[in-house]
Amino acid sequence: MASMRGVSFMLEVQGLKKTFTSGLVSKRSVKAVDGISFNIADGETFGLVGESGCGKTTVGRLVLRLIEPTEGKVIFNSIDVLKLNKKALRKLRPQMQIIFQDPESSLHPRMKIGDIIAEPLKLYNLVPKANREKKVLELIDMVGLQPEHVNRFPHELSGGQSQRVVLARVLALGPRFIVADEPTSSLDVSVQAQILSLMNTVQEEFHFSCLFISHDLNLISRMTSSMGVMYLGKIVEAGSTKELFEEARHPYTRALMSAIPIADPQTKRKKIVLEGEMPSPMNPPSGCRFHTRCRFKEKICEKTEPQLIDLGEGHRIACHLYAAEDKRLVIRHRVTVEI
Amino acid sequence: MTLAKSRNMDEFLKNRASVAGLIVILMLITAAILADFIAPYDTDKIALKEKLKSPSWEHPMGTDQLGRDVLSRMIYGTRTTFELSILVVALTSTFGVFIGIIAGYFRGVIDEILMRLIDVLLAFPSIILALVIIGALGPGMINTIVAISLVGWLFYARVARATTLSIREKEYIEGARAMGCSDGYICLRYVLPNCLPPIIVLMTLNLGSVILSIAALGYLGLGAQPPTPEWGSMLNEGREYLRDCPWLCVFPGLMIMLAVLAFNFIGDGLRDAIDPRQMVIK
Amino acid sequence: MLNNILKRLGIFCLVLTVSTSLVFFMLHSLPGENAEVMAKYIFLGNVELNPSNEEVQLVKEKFDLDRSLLSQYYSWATNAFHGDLGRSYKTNAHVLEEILIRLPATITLALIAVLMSLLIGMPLGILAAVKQNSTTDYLCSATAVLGISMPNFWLALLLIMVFSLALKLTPTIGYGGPSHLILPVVTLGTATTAVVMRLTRSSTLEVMRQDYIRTARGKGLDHRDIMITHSLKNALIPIITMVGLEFGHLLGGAVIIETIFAWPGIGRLLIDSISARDIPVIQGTVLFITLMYMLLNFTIDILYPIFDPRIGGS
Amino acid sequence: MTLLSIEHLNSHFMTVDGIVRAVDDVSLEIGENETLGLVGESGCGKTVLALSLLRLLSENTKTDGRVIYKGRDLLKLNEKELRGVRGKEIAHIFQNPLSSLNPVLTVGFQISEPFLRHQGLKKSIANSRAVQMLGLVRIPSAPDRAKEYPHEFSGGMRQRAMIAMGLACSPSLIIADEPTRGLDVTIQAQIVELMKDLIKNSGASMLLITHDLSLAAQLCDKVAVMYSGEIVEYADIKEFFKGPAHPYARSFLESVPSRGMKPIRGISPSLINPPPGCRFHPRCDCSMDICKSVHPPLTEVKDGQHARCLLYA
Repeated sequence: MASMRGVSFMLEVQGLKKTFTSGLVSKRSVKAVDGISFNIADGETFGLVGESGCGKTTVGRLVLRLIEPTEGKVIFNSIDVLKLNKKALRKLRPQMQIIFQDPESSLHPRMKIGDIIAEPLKLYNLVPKANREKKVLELIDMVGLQPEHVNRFPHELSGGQSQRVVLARVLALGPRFIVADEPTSSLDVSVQAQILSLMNTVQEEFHFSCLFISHDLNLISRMTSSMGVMYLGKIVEAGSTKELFEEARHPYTRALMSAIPIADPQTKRKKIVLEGEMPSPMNPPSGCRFHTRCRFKEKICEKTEPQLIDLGEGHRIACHLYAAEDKRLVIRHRVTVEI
Repeated sequence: MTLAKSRNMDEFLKNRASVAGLIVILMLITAAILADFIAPYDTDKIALKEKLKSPSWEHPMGTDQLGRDVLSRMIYGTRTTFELSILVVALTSTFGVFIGIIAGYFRGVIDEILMRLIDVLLAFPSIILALVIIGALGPGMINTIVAISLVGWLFYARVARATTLSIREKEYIEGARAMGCSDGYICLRYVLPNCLPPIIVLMTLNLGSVILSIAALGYLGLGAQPPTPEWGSMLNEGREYLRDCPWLCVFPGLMIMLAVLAFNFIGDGLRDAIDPRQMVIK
Repeated sequence: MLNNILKRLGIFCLVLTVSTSLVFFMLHSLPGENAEVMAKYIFLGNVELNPSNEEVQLVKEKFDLDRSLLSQYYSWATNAFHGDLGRSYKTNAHVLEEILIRLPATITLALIAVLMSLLIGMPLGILAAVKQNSTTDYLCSATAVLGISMPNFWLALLLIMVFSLALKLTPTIGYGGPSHLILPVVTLGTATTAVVMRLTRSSTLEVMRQDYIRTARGKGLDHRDIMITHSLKNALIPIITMVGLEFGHLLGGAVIIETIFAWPGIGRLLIDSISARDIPVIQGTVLFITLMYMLLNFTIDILYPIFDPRIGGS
Repeated sequence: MTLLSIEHLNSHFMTVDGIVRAVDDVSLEIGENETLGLVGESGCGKTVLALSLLRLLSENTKTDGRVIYKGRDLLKLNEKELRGVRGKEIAHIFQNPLSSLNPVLTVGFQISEPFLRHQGLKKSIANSRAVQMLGLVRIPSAPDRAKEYPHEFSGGMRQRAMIAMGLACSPSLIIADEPTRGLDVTIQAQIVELMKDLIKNSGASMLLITHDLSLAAQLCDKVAVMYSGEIVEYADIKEFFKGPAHPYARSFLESVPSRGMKPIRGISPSLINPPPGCRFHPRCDCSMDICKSVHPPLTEVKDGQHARCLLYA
């Protein structure tokens, strides 16, 4: 299904699952990611949003096979990533890269910035030795650092600068797809704005696809064209970012949207404050995983797990309120929300 | 070389005790190397006429029960002790760090085996295990090395493993994997250099305790055998004359303490100089 | 909780089995020599003389030394489990009895030394931490390094030289009244005291830097309350762990010190048996030393959650 | 009525690299029943400012100036008098509850301590008061929860426990340092609602330290923006969000994702060696030649809105 609506996908993820097991005698298992599917078009940025512990970070690692998935399919540029052997995977690696949350621990503390950026060039012999220094300086300039940074060590840089170095090194490999895992969550807002606008610029220039993982809906709305909302290892709602922000359907998405902090005291908004906290993924609720905090909970929610259904235009939702055959519930929900 | 390293160096050099320790160790090593030139007498020269002389200009540390010059034997003893202890530490640290990094990085069976081995072997006081090994193999210098090394590498393996475990969670390791670096490359270029600071501290402190162990075995008559000059066995020989010739016991013990003290001071200084957050010892 | 104890008990048994077998195999790894030593004792009663081949062969048959090591170990272990550790090659006495006679002497020595190190080391460590960077602090720290670096056998000789031979304040060696205890305990406890002091100092300093101490100050608590309720309990956690490990060093030290002071404990028994190659005694003594060390650490592990609620709660 | 007034407060401390001027000549006022937001990015000195009010900084920090609370200068009180103020008159809710709660003491006991210390209650009574407090911050089954240790609490609950501890003795001023940092949005929303209610009901004043302008927007009456150890803007919350006067405050607001996410170029200056003149001038779009040499004073721009900028001088 490489092209459903004539769009060619850079990345297709189908039914991705990861179960972590621990303990030798009494095995405990956690379904960190439980059957996730999404597609990312060429050059597009897909956002994955959810609260801590929902499994969004794991998804990023699974897609790149930094963690081995338990089940599922990851097709990158028509290559089935999970079927590759070690050697073939290594060959593919430069095309799929990742940017991490914590810039401070993303850089080898005993290597100079210049060497860090040159390492991928050396590793894959992407640039002849004579031109390497030039290429490094080019990359450094591109991410907005100064040539004198080449001889610095990571601990001499600020968080924002470190994240620029990470970006330069990733770009050195010329990737087609980048996972950005909360790339700015440890930075100040003004620096966050710097890094994200830099990412937008280089994405235009290098034309890569991006999986943008964040807990911050404000960023998702600015950075992505389509998005998925995760709760306890599952996608509960997905679709184009615009549509989800205009008309979120799932009660969880709605609550998340209403909790978006707005930097303006004048804007008064009806807030849906969710009660309780996310249950432990070790012991997830039966049926719909959100039912313990949901205001529209029905009997069915406690027993049966809702399937992800398509509401049209790629807007997918997993909620019994929207079970296709039961229009009555849909209407009832709308009414409740409007009040 | 770098800002971080030079600042660590400054920090270390500011610590007067550590610098003193370093000087003492350098002096002892020089003495060990140049023993042939410095030592005033032949260590094995028995002169019964001269026996049990108290310290004098001729024999600054006196003579022993066979009339041998204590100072000369002390100098050659330095050589014995340093040869043995450096050999032990070199062997154990290399092997231990290797195993520790492999276990910590790959986890799995190797790690499980290492952990159980640590459980078992460190369930004895290490000197007891060394005694048992010597009990099996018989006394002697080689057996002393074997006995101490057989347990000693575990300390390095434990520290290397713990450090590796914390390093492998760092995002730069994941980044290297995402870049397509092989595991061997990552262990060598990424894990090892970041493992080294605590290992170097451990090596320094360990040199002190190895010297103590060697001396203890020597003292018990299980280590270096006479007539080889060795501090511990010299103490053992001098013990009988404790009442009348205390210098036979005072000087060798003083030397052992001085060497161990120096290594401890250097180790403490290094530990303080290196960012304490990187330390995983204890 | 119970689960945790059972798990620890399992590990305890496993480690005990593996460690005793390890020692067993190590001691029996030279089977010919072993039989030879026994033959020396049995037929000649003297280690200096060499037994004939027939005599060695006879010993091998009598003691089943030709069997595989594994089956030899199995019979040793089953016997040991039933309280029979065999007989000494040298004296033919029951090993268990030999050990049990000597055990109280070693335990007395070790326990008093631990107690001494805690009673002296902890207050001094806290004092050094509270007066950080003062002369007191430097003095304490320097003494501590000295204590750690001092070879205990040398310290023993020095103490004998000064207090017994020169000042004649204490008996030189031997076992008897409390006065006999002084020198061995001091020798044995010095290093541990130094270690306890250093650790108390560093862990107290570490705790005082923590955010929750600031919270306590922010609540308006005074220094005394902060020290007693908020910092001491946290500072104790690493010290408790360390005491368990340090007990091993102490037992090791006891081996040497008992030899010097002619203290009739199992440490001295071990050294004697090693030089006599009296294997059943070596094996038995090591078993007991390991057992003591492991029991103490086992107890500490079990009691740990009392001090640190974060461990073993769920 | 002014409850607390900070006058020319300085907090400096020595490091290997030099003197860090974390708080540099700061003057602020907090009225009764008022919530003042102190906002700024990391390293601007806002936390140091908060800690210096109750003198909770380490000993190598030099603090001078005046902190007048109900007619008394807190910086001149002796230890004993100060302990009477801490936790009773002025409570400090520290950031990062996980490290700010003692791991080996039960949450209930830690909340009961202010009662024991300041009201001299008996242990059992203090304990039941602590349980009440936990109920007040909406922790379900509070009597059982009080017996648990901090590590058994979730992040949101630990934050609630910190709030309960702060409110224990009904203080007249609460200093809350980043009370929502590190929490998920849905939990943040819960905490914000809780704090709104509690502040309203208790009638206490609050000094809210945060990096998050939207949090200030929800909770504060007035806002002060801190940059490089100085207050650069001080205004009524509504006026501020209508249009900050100081270029930094404006850029800071515009860099917030919901407000345009416009980056500010350059990096924050070090507190050891700040730029001469106006500290923001190297990054400022409106900078003039005079900004490089003249240090601007805090001047009133319009009704109650103050800015430290030469544009208004």
